[in-house]
Amino acid sequence: MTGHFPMRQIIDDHGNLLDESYKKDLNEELVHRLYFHMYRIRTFDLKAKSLQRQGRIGTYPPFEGQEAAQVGSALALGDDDWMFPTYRDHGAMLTFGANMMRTFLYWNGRVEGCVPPEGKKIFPAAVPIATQLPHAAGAAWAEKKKGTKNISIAYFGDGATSEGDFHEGMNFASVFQTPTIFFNQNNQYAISVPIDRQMNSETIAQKSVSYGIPGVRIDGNDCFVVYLETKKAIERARNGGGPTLIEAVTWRTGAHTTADDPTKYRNKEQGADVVDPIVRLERFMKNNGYWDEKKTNSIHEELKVEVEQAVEAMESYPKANVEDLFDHVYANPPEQLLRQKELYMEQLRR
Amino acid sequence: MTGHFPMRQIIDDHGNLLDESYKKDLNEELVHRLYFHMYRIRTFDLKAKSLQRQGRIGTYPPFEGQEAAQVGSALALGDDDWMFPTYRDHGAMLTFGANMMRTFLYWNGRVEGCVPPEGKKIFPAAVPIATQLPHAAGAAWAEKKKGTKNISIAYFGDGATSEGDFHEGMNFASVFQTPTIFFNQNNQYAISVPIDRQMNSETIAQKSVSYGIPGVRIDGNDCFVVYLETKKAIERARNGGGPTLIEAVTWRTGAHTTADDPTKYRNKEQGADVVDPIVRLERFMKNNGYWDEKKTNSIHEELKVEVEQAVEAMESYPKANVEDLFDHVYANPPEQLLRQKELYMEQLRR
Amino acid sequence: MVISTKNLTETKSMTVIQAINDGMRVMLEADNTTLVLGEDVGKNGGVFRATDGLQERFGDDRVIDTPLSESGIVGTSVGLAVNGFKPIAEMQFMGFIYPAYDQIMTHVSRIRMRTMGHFSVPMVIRAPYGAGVRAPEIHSDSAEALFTHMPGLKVVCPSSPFDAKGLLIASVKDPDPVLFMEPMRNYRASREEVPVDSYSVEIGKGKLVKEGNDVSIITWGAMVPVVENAVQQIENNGVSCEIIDLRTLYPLDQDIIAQSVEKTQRAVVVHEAQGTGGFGNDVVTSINDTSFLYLKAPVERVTGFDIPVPFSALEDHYLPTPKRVQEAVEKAMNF
Amino acid sequence: MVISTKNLTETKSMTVIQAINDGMRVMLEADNTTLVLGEDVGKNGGVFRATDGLQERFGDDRVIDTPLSESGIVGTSVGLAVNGFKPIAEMQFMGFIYPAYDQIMTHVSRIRMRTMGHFSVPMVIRAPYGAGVRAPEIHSDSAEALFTHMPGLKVVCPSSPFDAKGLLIASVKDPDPVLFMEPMRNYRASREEVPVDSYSVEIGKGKLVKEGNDVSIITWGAMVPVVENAVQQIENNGVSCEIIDLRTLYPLDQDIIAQSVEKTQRAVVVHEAQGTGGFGNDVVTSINDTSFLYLKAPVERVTGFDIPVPFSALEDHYLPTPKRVQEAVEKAMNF
Ligand SMILES: Cc1ncc(C[n+]2csc(CCOP(=O)(O)OP(=O)(O)O)c2C)c(N)n1
Ligand SMILES: Cc1ncc(C[n+]2csc(CCOP(=O)(O)OP(=O)(O)O)c2C)c(N)n1
Ligand SMILES: [Mg+2]
Ligand SMILES: [Mg+2]
Repeated sequence: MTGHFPMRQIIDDHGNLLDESYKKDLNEELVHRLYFHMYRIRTFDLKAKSLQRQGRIGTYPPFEGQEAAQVGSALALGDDDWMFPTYRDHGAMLTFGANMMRTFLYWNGRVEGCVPPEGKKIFPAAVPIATQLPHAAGAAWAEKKKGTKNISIAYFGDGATSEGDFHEGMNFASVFQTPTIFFNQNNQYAISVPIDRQMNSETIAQKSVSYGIPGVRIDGNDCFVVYLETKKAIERARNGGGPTLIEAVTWRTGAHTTADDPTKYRNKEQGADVVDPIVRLERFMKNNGYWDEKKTNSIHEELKVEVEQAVEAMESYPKANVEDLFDHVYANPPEQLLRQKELYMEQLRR
Repeated sequence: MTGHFPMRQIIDDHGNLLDESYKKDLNEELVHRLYFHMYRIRTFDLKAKSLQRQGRIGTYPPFEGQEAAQVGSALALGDDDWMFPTYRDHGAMLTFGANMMRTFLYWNGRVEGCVPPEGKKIFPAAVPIATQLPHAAGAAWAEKKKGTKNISIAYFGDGATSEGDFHEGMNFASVFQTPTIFFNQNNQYAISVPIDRQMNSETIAQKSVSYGIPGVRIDGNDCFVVYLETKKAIERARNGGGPTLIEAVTWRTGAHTTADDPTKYRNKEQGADVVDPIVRLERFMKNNGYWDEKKTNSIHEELKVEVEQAVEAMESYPKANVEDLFDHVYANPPEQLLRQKELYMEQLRR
Repeated sequence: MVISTKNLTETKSMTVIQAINDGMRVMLEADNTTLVLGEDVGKNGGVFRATDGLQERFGDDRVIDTPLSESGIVGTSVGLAVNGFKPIAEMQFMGFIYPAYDQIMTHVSRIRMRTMGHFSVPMVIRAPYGAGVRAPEIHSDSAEALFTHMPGLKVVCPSSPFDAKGLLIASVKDPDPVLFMEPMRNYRASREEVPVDSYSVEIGKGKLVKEGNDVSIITWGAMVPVVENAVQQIENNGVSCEIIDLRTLYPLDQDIIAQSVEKTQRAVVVHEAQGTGGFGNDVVTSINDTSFLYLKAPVERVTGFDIPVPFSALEDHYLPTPKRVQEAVEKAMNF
Repeated sequence: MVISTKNLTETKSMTVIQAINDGMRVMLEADNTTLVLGEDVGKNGGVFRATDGLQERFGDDRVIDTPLSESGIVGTSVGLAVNGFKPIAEMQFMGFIYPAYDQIMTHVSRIRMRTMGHFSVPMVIRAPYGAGVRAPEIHSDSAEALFTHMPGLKVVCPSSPFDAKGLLIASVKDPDPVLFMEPMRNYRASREEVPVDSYSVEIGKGKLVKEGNDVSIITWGAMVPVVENAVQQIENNGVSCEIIDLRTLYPLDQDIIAQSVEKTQRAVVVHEAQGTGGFGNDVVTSINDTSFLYLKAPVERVTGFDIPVPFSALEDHYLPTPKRVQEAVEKAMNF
């Protein structure tokens, strides 16, 4: 079946344009936006890893290596669209408008980290694998019912395709032709399990055949193809063309989480040939006259400051409030719960 | 995708052989075996419906119209293979060696109806939709681990393809290349829900693409293609070729169950053009010199007697034993359960 | 407590199933964000006819036949609910809610908490439950205890037509998700005058079905008529019984239980789910917590046995019967 | 009771997780129908290293990395078990068992009953559970009450290395399916001398952890050390506590509870799951049933609050603490 789902690319590992016909789509503004956001979330990611090592946040799942996939797709969204991410998609969330301070809070075990900025339709990261796919179908279905042109995007990994909810969510979306983008980041591992143990199909894109919907396999480390193909699928969805499954082939550079030791299950050689998506974009920029060393340095500086400030804000954020535990379970907490709260707050004061 | 999964047929509605090359496979013994079993389970089915109307058994889901699919597939099995049926597959079960008296017992609300004859690997009919697919994958996996050539077959309906367990079972079977036949009876309805509301894919067979396994779409009312294609898939499975998805397109002639009223959701015209699979076989037999009126009548007579005797045996079967409720939940019932039993048995005696 | 701003004097005689249908009708009319979805709820009107006529009346974009996919139904309802709709999702039988358990446990019940109220997913999950109707295996489960142990969800279980409609409307209006359990056995067992207009029965309040002095019998759903039946026998023997229909299991009306038990000083809890792990244990604990010193005898429980709900030939032996209730009352009285 | 035919004098110091690993090692060695399967259990040796080294030793057809698919893992285990194998299936965290709930509820626990013993599916489902280890959301659930309410299944929950290995071996040998809950918090918290050979700790028997006279504290799993800690404080105040570690939740050792409570006449139940619908209510009911007249005070419960297990910054406020146990004991004593 790979024959039907060849991997689409726009630039190669050396940053060379593979198809001149795309040139018109790659304007300077886009190139710089992609670069800015990829570098931004990289800066965030590296900082988060370092904070974890210092014990300043909890276990953290780095997305290093997946920046093109996350930024390219998130930038293709419109302001009123919905995002349903996983725990590894804070890059996409930040790009779409999540608050960085709150993102750090999240990884410090704070529920406040799940609250998006007012008006931003970003669902909390799904922890139980694949459960967000039906949500994305439902939210998009609601948009369709309301007669808007808004769409939803669900992020999920290669491992997620094995869960029942992947299937049920895709099926609902296809039956009701909801404007949903199922954006798969095939980083080739689910913790320690490689994709050939996860599935017997050669591609994830071909799973679209089950639902009679378009499926496309793209180089997830090529930010241009990610952006343009996501955009194309979104346009189709906005115009009543229903859902699309996008398989963005990428690579998890590091560990599954900071608690994971990948040397247990993969060799040093594995992934050695993968070119960092940011490096690839840099090469393209250099090849095509988009590179401005000075400007780049000042962006790096700016981003460093932003991230440091977010960390500071996170660390000076008010302490977690015990009462919150009881106050948000129901709109109006039942009496028996209020009694528990009261007794416990009293006890804490003793 | 239907292009990839055209519906295979060997005989047409008029019982004409569509492809002479199959002629060699259709020997007299096979033709008569198919006829015998199809007529046998039809006799059973009609009787069951009539018993239900008389209040002599409970709610019953007729399989009328699906005899070719059930018999053709079940006859392709070997004695040591495993069967994982649904509530509508008592035709397949009977053909594979289930006891008819016990089958009636089952529909009379008796747990005894789930117990297969010693040595017959027939699992109880799965009531929760699609849950038996992972079982079939597991049992076949066990056979593979033991190094036998035995396979398993799972029966399921078109509606079942929407459940997560369909997907998870297929995926496991494909990853571990278990010798499992996923035999779908696409009778085009799940209770009242037509297949085009169940899924957006044109065929069920194409769902095999998700798992990188062979898929085939066949005319489920053509007993020959059912038998031969199932046989082919079984041979492949026995020889290490892994699982196959078979979509047998058929038609549920009657109601979903005796409690269902199909006039609520389908027109009289729907299905009017479907030729009864037994009639189709009869036509073939007549066209090809296999028809012997006298012999046929005596088979009909014999089957009527068999069914009547099974009903009689069911109705004179010992009354359900209350103690059984407590005795089979655990190999060694825990004390607290024994106490419940004791108290209740005492109370019954009061 | 009954809350209504409308005319409640115009009534119609309804069964439980008609009252439920009417509750959905009222809410589909009142608010066009209300949706009904599930397997066979549309064209077919539901396997019990609970949604009969609703699709014809409100269209197939509001009363929706879905694929056979419980996790999909509940999971997409999460998306619909967070985006402004009010789904009333049907599980065809409570025994088929288990594939959706993950969605209910990890999302439906937790989204408000997870986002500190920024997102919420008000929805109603309807589930016909219980044994005694000669249904096939699995169709007869009574799984309330799997949901009362799930903070963020409310669990409602009416027994009568009036309560069924009023509680269903209250559930649809509730800002939080509600599991709405429907006792199949009561669907057509009796009729009651039910207001034609909209009204709510308050969630979280039990009902004193019958006053009495000697023993409190606490029950809900399909067991209410069984208890009523038993009480007729028992009172012939001169024991005065108070009957409480809890109507809501979470939040539990601890006050109505305490008040009754403190008066009668004896209690019997009756439910059809298995005793071990059953919600009856919560009632026992509630009495232990509130009314320990009043008790003259241990709280008795009459429940399903610790066995799977049996195949129909023996299901009556699983279910609490008037006789078992009677003997439990005797035991409590003679302690 | 410990059952063994072998030499138990050769021991090794082990943590709970090592003991569990060793229990699997012993059973993989003893019986080549034993399989270990789950997500990341093979090459990676499990996210907690529970299966460390087992794949290297026994091969990847016996220690098997599966797809990310809990219903698939349990569902195929049904097929493996009915066809002669003994699967030990791992759920990576108990909070991810919910997608497999349908398989466990409708098949694993019912197949023996459904076929009157013709088919059975002995298997062990291992599930690390509980809060207090700063895991992300959902990873910290303690869902025993969803499984004690499921006839056909046994529910085991050791707290110590010795019991962990012995109960795991007993679970693998059991002719019926067992849910084996592993308190993550105890995984590496302490060491104990554990026999290197095979031995069983009997399923269904609690353990008297500490004798005492004034109050019985009944608990299990990760709460055992919390209670022990609390008791040290409490006894400083002159109250003598008896501690019971239930070790098995179904079947429940009602005798050990009754004996203790009838001696001390006061009881406190401690568990970390939410109180409403929690298994603590079963313990309360058991005491109500067996020992009503002995009780000098209501049974106290110290449990998780009726809220979802919080995000890690506040999870310690959810969990029972020594202080909360202490205050409950005081309440029981001063009633
Ligand atoms: C239902 C469920 N089962 C198990 C887990 C534990 N778990 C967390 S991440 C993960 C692997 C996910 O792999 P993939 O979908 O490829 O995403 P990736 O982590 O590679 O981004 C597993 C098994 C979970 N979170 N949810
Ligand atoms: C998990 C689950 N959900 C719902 C049901 C109720 N139900 C019984 S049969 C059926 C339709 C099944 O359709 P299909 O799979 O096409 O099989 P068919 O009945 O046509 O043979 C439904 C919804 C069930 N048995 N199990
Ligand atoms: Mg991955
Ligand atoms: Mg069908």
